[in-house]
Amino acid sequence: MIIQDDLARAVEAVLFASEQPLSVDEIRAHVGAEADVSAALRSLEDIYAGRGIELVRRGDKYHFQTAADLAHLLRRDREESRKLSRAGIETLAIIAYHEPVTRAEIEAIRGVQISKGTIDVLMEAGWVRPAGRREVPGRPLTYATTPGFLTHFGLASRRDLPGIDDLKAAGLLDPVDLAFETLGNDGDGDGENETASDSE
Amino acid sequence: MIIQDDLARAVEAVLFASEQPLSVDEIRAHVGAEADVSAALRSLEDIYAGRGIELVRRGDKYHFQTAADLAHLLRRDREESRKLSRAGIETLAIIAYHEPVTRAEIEAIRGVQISKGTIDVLMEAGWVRPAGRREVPGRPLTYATTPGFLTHFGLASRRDLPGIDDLKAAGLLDPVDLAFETLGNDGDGDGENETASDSE
Amino acid sequence: MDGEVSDTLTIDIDGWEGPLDLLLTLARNQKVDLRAISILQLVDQYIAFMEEARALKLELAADYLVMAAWLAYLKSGLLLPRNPEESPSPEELALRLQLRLERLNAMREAGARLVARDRLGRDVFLRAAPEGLRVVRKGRYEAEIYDLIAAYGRISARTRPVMHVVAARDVMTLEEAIERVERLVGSRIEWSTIESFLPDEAHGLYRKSALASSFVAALELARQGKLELRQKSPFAPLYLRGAGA
Repeated sequence: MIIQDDLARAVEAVLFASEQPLSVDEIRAHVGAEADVSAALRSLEDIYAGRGIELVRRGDKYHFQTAADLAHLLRRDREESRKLSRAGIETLAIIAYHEPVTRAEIEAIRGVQISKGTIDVLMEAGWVRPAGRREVPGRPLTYATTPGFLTHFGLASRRDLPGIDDLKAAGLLDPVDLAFETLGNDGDGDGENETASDSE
Repeated sequence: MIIQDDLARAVEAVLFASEQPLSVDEIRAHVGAEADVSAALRSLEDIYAGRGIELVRRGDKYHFQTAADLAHLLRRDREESRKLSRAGIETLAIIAYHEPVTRAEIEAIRGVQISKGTIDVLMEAGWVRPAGRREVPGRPLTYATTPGFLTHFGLASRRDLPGIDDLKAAGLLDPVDLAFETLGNDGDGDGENETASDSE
Repeated sequence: MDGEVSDTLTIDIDGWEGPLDLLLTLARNQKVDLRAISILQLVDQYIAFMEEARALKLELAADYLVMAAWLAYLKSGLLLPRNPEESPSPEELALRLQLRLERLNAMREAGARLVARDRLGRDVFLRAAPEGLRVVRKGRYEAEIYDLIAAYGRISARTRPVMHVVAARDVMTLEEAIERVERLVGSRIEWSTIESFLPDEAHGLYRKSALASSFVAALELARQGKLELRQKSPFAPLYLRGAGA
């Protein structure tokens, strides 16, 4: 019986250290030509029954694997905060202001194509959902925001989003060159006063 | 008790599936924050004692490995990929038993300069790392062993280094100057008396 | 005979890790505890070894020869009557040598025991085909309301139809300025600043235009010999008067 146990130990180690599942013959090549490998495998099956590791047979080959019911332990979820890309935030803004809106409409408004992943990322974040199809040729899918979107951005409803007039008032619609000219005019005004006093 | 068994199964599966040795905290990240992982590890140690696979601790990490006495079954190619030179072995021993230790201190013990590559080879093997500078003139770099050193040489901790307690007790890990002072003072004392009696 | 010599002296000098290593090997040949070693005997062995090596015309590195010289000095110190003034004493040097040999020996033995351990990948093995542990990273996206509305503003500004208007500016043409400066300078006998030639009602951008045009007009009129220009230094006031004054 002790001999059997020694053989089981040997088979156990050989299977553990092997990169591939092994057949009885392959195991025998390691543990000795005379060995009753099948008996050792049966005894290992008993030993490991119900444990976190199981001896399994695939075709005529044997290997160890972790118990199937514990597979969920082998993956661990970790949350990482990530900043939304510029394309992502712009697409989200267009959906929020224009919903329901199709991908083609988003692209028309942005003036740039949306890469495949952009809307996926917004859906993964839980801020955007598909909102039915538009009844036009091609029946394109439309997108809209979710309640999670409102929660994340601290909005009671979409009506709380500042309108175009508010954006204009906040200077958020000013093209860059216009804003620059405003600054330049102030400079001229100062210059004028100085020159005037000189000539007096 | 069933809960404890379930936890042991879970820890077993996680360690078995892992590509690297895992610490208790790393295991806990997979099996649940509340789990008494240490108790589960102790019960696994008992279960696996004497089997072909063993649960071992190396530093603060645990892993499964094949039992040492089965090495002859598993050593497919006996060729050692990197055979350590004598200089390499001695240098590694000096770093392990004296760490942290400077290059000059290693050279003092060996009575010879260390050739350029010796420490590099040990670092490349992942057994030795730089361990900060000593705050003496020149601020020399010190070296120490890594967790990978413990894993490779099958040591639970540096206290398991072969014969380290005896060497320490015999003063053989003390520098010559220190040992000389301890011994030499007695010697001097005797010599002095002799000289004194001579001159009388 | 030849065979005998080469047997006793199978010395590969590259195999020695320095003179201390050679000394340790010789010392261990005494087959006694290093603490009980005879330093005199060791010195003799080392020097004999060096002589045999020299007889074989082996090239020895300098540090082996330095050690040989030092050992010869140590030996004479140990044998000759003691000079009490000498410090460190030969006994002290011998003891230090013995301590160094002990320490090197300890590390040599420790190293041998270390590499003889059951080593991972040689004697013991990890699981060769682990399933692996996966960490699934779940993104938690962050964006602020400001980012959102600023983005919308950016898009609107980018795509809104924009009308470009070139504002009509009130300017004094060069021809007008030449006519005006030429007319006014005729009645000025004294030096007058260029600003005094500008129309009183001129302000703002029109005034700037008038100043620039009048300056170019003054240069042109000076070239034609119709007026003179004076300025004390760069940026100082510019004075004009008629050429005939």
